[in-house]
Amino acid sequence: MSEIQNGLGLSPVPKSGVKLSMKDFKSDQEVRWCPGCGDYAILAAMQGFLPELGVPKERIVFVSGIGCSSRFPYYLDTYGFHSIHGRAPAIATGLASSRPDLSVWVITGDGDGLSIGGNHLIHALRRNVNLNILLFNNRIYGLTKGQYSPTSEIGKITKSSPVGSIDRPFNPVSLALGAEATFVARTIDSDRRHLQGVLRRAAAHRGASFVEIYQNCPIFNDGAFSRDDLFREVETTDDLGEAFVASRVSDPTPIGVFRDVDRPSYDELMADQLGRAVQTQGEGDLATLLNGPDTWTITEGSAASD
Amino acid sequence: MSEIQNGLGLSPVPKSGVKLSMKDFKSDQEVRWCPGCGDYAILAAMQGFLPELGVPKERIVFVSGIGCSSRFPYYLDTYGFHSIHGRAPAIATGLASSRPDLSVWVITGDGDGLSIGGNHLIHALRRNVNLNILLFNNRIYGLTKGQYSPTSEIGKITKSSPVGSIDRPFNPVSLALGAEATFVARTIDSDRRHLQGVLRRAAAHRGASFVEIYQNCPIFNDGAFSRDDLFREVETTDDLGEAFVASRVSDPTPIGVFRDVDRPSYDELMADQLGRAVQTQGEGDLATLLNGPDTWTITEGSAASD
Amino acid sequence: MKQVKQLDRVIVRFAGDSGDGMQLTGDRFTSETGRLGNDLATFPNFPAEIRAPAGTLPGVSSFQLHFADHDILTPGDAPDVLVAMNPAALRANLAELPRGGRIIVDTSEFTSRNLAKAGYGASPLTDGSLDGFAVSALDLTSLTMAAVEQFGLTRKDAVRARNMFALGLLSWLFGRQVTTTVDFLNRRFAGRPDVRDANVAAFKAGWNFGETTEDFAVSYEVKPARLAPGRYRTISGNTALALGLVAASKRAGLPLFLGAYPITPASDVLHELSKHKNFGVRTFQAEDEIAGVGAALGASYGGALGVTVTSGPGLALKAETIGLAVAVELPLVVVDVQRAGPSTGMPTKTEQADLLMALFGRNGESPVPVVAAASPSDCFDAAIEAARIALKYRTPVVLLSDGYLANGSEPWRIPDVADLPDISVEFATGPAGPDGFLPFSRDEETLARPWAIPGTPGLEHRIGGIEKAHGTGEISYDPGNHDRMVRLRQAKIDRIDVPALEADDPGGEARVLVLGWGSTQGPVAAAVRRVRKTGGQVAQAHLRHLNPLPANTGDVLRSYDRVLIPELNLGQLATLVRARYLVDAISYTQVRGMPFKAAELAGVIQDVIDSE
Amino acid sequence: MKQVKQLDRVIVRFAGDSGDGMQLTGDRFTSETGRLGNDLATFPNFPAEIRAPAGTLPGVSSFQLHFADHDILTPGDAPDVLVAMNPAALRANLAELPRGGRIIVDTSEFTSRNLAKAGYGASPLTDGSLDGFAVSALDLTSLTMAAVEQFGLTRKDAVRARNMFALGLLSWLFGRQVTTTVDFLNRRFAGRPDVRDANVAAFKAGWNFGETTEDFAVSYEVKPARLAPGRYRTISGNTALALGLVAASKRAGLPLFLGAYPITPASDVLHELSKHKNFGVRTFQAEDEIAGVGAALGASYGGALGVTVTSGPGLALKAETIGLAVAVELPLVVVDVQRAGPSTGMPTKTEQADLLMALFGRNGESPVPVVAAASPSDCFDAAIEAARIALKYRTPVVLLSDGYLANGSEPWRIPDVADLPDISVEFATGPAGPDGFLPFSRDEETLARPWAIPGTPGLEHRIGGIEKAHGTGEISYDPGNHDRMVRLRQAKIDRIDVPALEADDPGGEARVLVLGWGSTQGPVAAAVRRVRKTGGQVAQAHLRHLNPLPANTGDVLRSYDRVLIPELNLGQLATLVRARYLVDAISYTQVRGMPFKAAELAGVIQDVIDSE
Ligand SMILES: Cc1ncc(C[n+]2csc(CCOP(=O)(O)OP(=O)(O)O)c2C)c(N)n1
Ligand SMILES: Cc1ncc(C[n+]2csc(CCOP(=O)(O)OP(=O)(O)O)c2C)c(N)n1
Ligand code: SF4
Ligand code: SF4
Ligand SMILES: [Mg+2]
Ligand SMILES: [Mg+2]
Repeated sequence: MSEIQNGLGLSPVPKSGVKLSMKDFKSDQEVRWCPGCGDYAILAAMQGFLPELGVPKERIVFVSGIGCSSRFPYYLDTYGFHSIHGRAPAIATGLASSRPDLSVWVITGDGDGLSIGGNHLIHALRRNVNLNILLFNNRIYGLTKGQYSPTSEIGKITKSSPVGSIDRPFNPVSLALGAEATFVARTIDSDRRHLQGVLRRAAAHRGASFVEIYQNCPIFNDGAFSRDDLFREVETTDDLGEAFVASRVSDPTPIGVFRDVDRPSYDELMADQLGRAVQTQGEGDLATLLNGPDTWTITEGSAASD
Repeated sequence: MSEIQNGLGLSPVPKSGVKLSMKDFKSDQEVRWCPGCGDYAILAAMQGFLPELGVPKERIVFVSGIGCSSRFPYYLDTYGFHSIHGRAPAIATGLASSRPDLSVWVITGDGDGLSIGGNHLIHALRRNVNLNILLFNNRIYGLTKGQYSPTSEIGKITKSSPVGSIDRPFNPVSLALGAEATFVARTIDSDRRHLQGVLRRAAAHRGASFVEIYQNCPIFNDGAFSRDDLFREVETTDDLGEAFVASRVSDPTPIGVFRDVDRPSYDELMADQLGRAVQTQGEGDLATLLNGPDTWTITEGSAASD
Repeated sequence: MKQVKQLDRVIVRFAGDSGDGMQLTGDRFTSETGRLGNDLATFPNFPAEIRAPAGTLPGVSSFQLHFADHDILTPGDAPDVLVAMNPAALRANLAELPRGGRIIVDTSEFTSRNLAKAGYGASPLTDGSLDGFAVSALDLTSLTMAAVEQFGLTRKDAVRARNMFALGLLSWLFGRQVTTTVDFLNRRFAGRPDVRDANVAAFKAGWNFGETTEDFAVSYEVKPARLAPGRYRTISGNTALALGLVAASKRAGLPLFLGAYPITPASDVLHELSKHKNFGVRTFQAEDEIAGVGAALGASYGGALGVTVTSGPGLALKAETIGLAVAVELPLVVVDVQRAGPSTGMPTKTEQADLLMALFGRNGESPVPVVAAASPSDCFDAAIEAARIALKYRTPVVLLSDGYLANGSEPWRIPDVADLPDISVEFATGPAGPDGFLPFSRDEETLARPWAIPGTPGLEHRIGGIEKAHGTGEISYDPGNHDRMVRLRQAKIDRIDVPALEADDPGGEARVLVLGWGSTQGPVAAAVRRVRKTGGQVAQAHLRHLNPLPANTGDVLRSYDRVLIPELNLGQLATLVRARYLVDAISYTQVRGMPFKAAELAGVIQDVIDSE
Repeated sequence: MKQVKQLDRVIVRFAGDSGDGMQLTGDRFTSETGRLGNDLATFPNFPAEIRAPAGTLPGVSSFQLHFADHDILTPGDAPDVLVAMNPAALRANLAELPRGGRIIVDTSEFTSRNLAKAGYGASPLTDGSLDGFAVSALDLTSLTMAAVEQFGLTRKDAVRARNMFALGLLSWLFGRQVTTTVDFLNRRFAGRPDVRDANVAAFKAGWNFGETTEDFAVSYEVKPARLAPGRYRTISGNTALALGLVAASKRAGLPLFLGAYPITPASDVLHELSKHKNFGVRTFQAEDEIAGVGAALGASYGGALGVTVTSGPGLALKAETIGLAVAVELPLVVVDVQRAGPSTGMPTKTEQADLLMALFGRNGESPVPVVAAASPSDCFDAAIEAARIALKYRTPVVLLSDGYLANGSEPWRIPDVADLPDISVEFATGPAGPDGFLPFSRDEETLARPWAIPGTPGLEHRIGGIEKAHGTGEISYDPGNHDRMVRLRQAKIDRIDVPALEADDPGGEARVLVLGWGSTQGPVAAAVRRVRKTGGQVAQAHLRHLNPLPANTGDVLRSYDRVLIPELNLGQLATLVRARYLVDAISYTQVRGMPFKAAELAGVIQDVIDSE
């Protein structure tokens, strides 16, 4: 297991002194998904992958929304924040842009990330906030027991669409590219090597990395993706148009990294402005600030302006 | 002035018996924008264009959010709903999907439609709700007196970004295409012919028509677009990838209709399902519904199941 | 024939793993019970939405049914019979079973692995810890497997029919019919003949087991209750609410438009309504709660009965849009099926802690009427009442239900459609008067404004969330106009016609009044009944309208020495009542995610009486 | 030299078109006034955010300044001097000018076109309607044009300097310095020399005009007030609030992170804070209010002082996330600069109608402390106090300001940095104890939980919005645990250390208490002073902490026969106080988008006294 080049993606994050193993990343919480849920595979892949980061556990944070997928953070012995529905990218933006020393991961679902949270997602992407955003796409609302989601196919019969959904689904990769994300990828729960390969590249990318993970929900949408589907590895490009065109292909389904391009990340830009302010104006002095440009002094009974 | 082919876009909307003129569409409200605001030109273009629709005034509804641009409905003598910030596409979705006999227009700004309202926008587009969505893009928050918006260029100096914005802007056309909008166009406030031409095609398209209108805000972002900029007419395509690639070109700026493709609109699909339900199950009978499948009868002191 | 013993009431609880089909079993038993003419009430209690691992305590799902030969008010405090499909189910429920109660367990599940999962050191079946209970330790699994052998199912599918064996046994025990459940199973599993046959066989085997083996010496009979004559069904709160909305739409003559985003425990209202497209019902699953209420408001603007349904976190998100509806004065029904909070809280558990949010959770002075359903079947009437107010007064109305009502069920005397209130309204029609159309003029009696929908010639007008001039509706920043409009909007809500509050005090000598609202109605009434049985004098009253409160509320409250308000929150109605009437109401609260128990509440009432 | 008359106080109102620069003029006059040692208070009053057409009534913008030789409490009810730059400005403001008041108008603007725009049939300058006022009808435009001729400006730019001519004239009239304003203009227009020179010239011309012409026979002097010794500046509420947040960050030793979405009248806090990057202040302009508060909470989680600032509609949107902060118990400051509602309402107008939303506007039992600023400069201290509570108790805190405080200004004695409270907190440090780290264990005194930020080795843990087990913080659906946690969260807020409520009753014989909160402090105090002047006995008290209320509040209220609560809403504090203390408080309310007038309020107080 080789360590990720700590050059780009994790540059401001301190390195771990000791070598960590998969087991170090397992929390003491009982994992609670249905038997056969694809989330187990993703969790195992993640736990297996995290040691590669070479980052101490306490520098890693998982932020999630609400959904089956969003329970993910409980099972990792890192810092974790299981927040509210759809808001993880927003919360993580505050964390990542003020704490460049952390490796921040967002875990979301197709409902959490594309339905209620769609706006926060595209804004985090355009801002290039230093996050690794993993969208577990099972094309269904799992936690609420099976309604169609923004990635369910037209005609899908679910509890809330008894004669078939009429909503044209998003292609999450196309949408992310439409938001000009700097790193966009797709992978599958059932192919651990591929999944870990994509995680590796996502982590290496500094800025917002968006990864759609096809995930099977055996209870409410079994077989939405299967090993028998045809998948083809895309070629990574930094050209947005090309990547978008690649995302439109459907048979075989393209997987892999569609786009990977280097742009300053949001925290860097923010820190730069703060740094430059100190350089040009000096460290802020509170007394000077409170005084402002225009003061006067009152001594016993008299006023004189300064 | 020729009438729009009432074939596609307005098919379920009754035609006007009388010929209407520009003046019929002016409301009695005093127009309140700053002198020189691009909104005046758009309003005049719209008032001049509406008679072409051939639709009676009472069948036209303008729904807007909040912003300078969102005051638009007050100045048109049609039905109008000046709602709350960012929510116009959602409100209009309820209206348009239950009232196919109306021509529904959404007026929004770059803040209203892409910042707080970004999610409703992309969802209305993917669902292909029968709306004409006009996004007045002045690359600034006008109404709140000048903060940068999601379309402001990096480095823009505004009240809230005194040393320059660090947020990479959206390209509204790319974003709409990423959401797989069926009709996507761009035009400019200052070119009335072009603007009206695009409005004509947007109205003719049934389903969601998205039109970005470059609009000058002389007060807070003067000259963001100028007549001297180079513009080039795009070729309309129904291919999403091609349209997206076209949207990535920047110099000269492409204007015109990027994509125009025919897909069933949301209200049609919804009405179809209702119609089919009546066909297969008959008009709903309330008594039958209340009874449900399993009842029993109690006469004085006794129970017997039916 | 075995002996048949008469009972006046029984409480049965089915408990098992989330995957054991306890809810289905309970539902089925409930249907049969209703059919026999018993009065009944149910309490399904399931774990978090997500499935906990099989066999663990967090994975236990239960269904309690209370049935009787007289009218009953709650699903009962403590079960008489507990069916426990595995050790975890036994452990999670045993504490509530009174000594002497009957326990039916599946011995095959009491493996050391399962015992460990449930946290048992030794098997409770053998370590004496069940002494004092009437335990029927049966190998339900093997019995079921034997019964379904012939259908060649997988072991997994065969074992799955265990719940039907248990249902058969209980059906025998309480004299339920066989045929109707068989019919039901035939319908339910029509598409999978092997599963259908196995379930039927398991069910019959269970029944026969009771009839033939010696484990069960007597069976029981609970005579039909003297319910009012009529046609009945059992109904859950969420179903009743959905049907009430359809009925309201029909009785208003307006199409129903539901804009909603799924959320526990409200999603079933969306599910139910999405089935009734032949009633012209449009259901729109929105991208979030804000879009759900927005679309509903847009549909109302277009002349539909716009409805949105959600639970607490969703209501919080809808606040701004409800405020817009207050400002533009359009009808809108906002259903909040409350769950335990704050924040995500405990989504599958009940609570009444959204009352003050419903009343005050918006910026500015933004009054909305609030109606609260009192029982599962009352959700039907409450929905019609909410729609009536919304339409008549052109206002958003919050309808409060909760997880307990939503999933609980009871017999419902099906109303005659013709007896349902006529809640039709008139749209404004053109042409406009000499001063033009005045969208913010008001009806003298109701203060409602005219509702002119797009498509009406001559009434073209603009509305919005900015303050509007009285009458014309034009944007107005005039100080006096704003003050006037704020007070007019408040007055419109204050004068809504709600029925007077009725206190029930048969003895006429009570000094203590118990005031309930929403789903506490059943527990309060049951507790009051207990107190009265032991000679206590106590009055009760129930608030269905929380805003406006009935005009006589203050008078009623002040005519008692003490007012006790039990609530599943920290005293929200008490806050309201104290502020309004300066009555020193005693607040008794529990926030356990569970309904009150009648016995406990009776004790509290008695204490108040005694302290008088 | 002309005659100089002494006055003890003066109220000046500048009124003109939105484009006329009245706010700048007022601000400048304010600075000079502060510099002279007068006490002062200002009230800027501008139209809707959008520019109305020039010359119309909705386009009128005004700025009122009250200055005195003694301490004053409000910007004053009615102006003594009205500067009206056009007919609309005259018409919109004349009603508030008492007979005998002085009016300065620009005659060149009284064209028939402009008169018509303002709705005047005939010119008020000539039709006698200004009889009884002291009118100075001057051709300000021509005078200005003449003064700036030499700089070769366009006519438009030249006319724009009119406001400086007026400022010069007023500066002469009240004996303000010339040099400091000239310096200011030189700084302000440094980049555009022609505009700079024209403005300076116009200003000086105005001053000289007063000095030389016969229109003005006397000038006035208002002696310095006896303010406490110290260094002063004028400060608006929004600036004070922003500086308070920076100070809180410094005194807490934590970086400040602001997540905000622009909204009137709160945006200036964002603007101000975005300037102070050299203090390590991060400002994040979010995509909406929800993202703003979410990012602030995320930053708090990471160990920053997370703050979000908004107005009413935005607070409604933030409710769900504030609920999350309640559940995860992290510090967060939520600023609501209230404006007139409901819905969009009147964004530039003031109101106090978000109090109950701040208290109750979230699902479930979700208690948050609420602090309300009392005056523009108090926004500074209130911000520090809100941050102190948030940090110490690990809780979101709502800080209420309003449009009146936000834009109004007053002299502020600049505090010594060393005198500011130390509000530093300690993060939890590893390693965890023998039972592992317990993120939901509690401090015995404060009930606050440990704050362990990411990056702390050994304290890795998970938090979330689902109910958590006491101590461990693991997900828990246990009924008893939920009840306990709900009550613990409430108890934590209830025991926050807030100072006792102090009643001011110099005579010691008052039977009536006036209770204020937030921005009513000034008007209430001014009204009380008036009543006392005429011999009335009245006590006053002011609530700065709305949750928890000071422990002695009930005692204070009950020691008076009558309690009067004036509010700019329909009685929200009254509701709270009545519910809590069963005190039959009298609610006096106005919702006009304007602060109370002291005279009016004095009348109301007197009526209550008289009715005793
Ligand atoms: C504000 C709010 N609205 C709705 C819900 C209910 N809810 C919880 S998860 C979820 C969708 C889950 O779908 P997805 O994000 O695809 O996750 P999955 O369970 O499929 O992994 C919904 C609607 C909620 N918890 N909060
Ligand atoms: C919920 C809410 N948040 C914020 C605001 C304040 N606000 C009003 S309009 C606006 C942005 C306007 O920008 P844009 O949409 O680009 O419209 P423009 O004024 O430029 O036409 C903002 C932030 C509001 N009215 N409501
Ligand atoms: S419902 Fe589906 S997604 Fe959720 S845990 Fe079960 S299998 Fe996984
Ligand atoms: S601020 Fe800008 S966008 Fe708004 S009305 Fe003025 S010029 Fe137009
Ligand atoms: Mg999903
Ligand atoms: Mg804009």
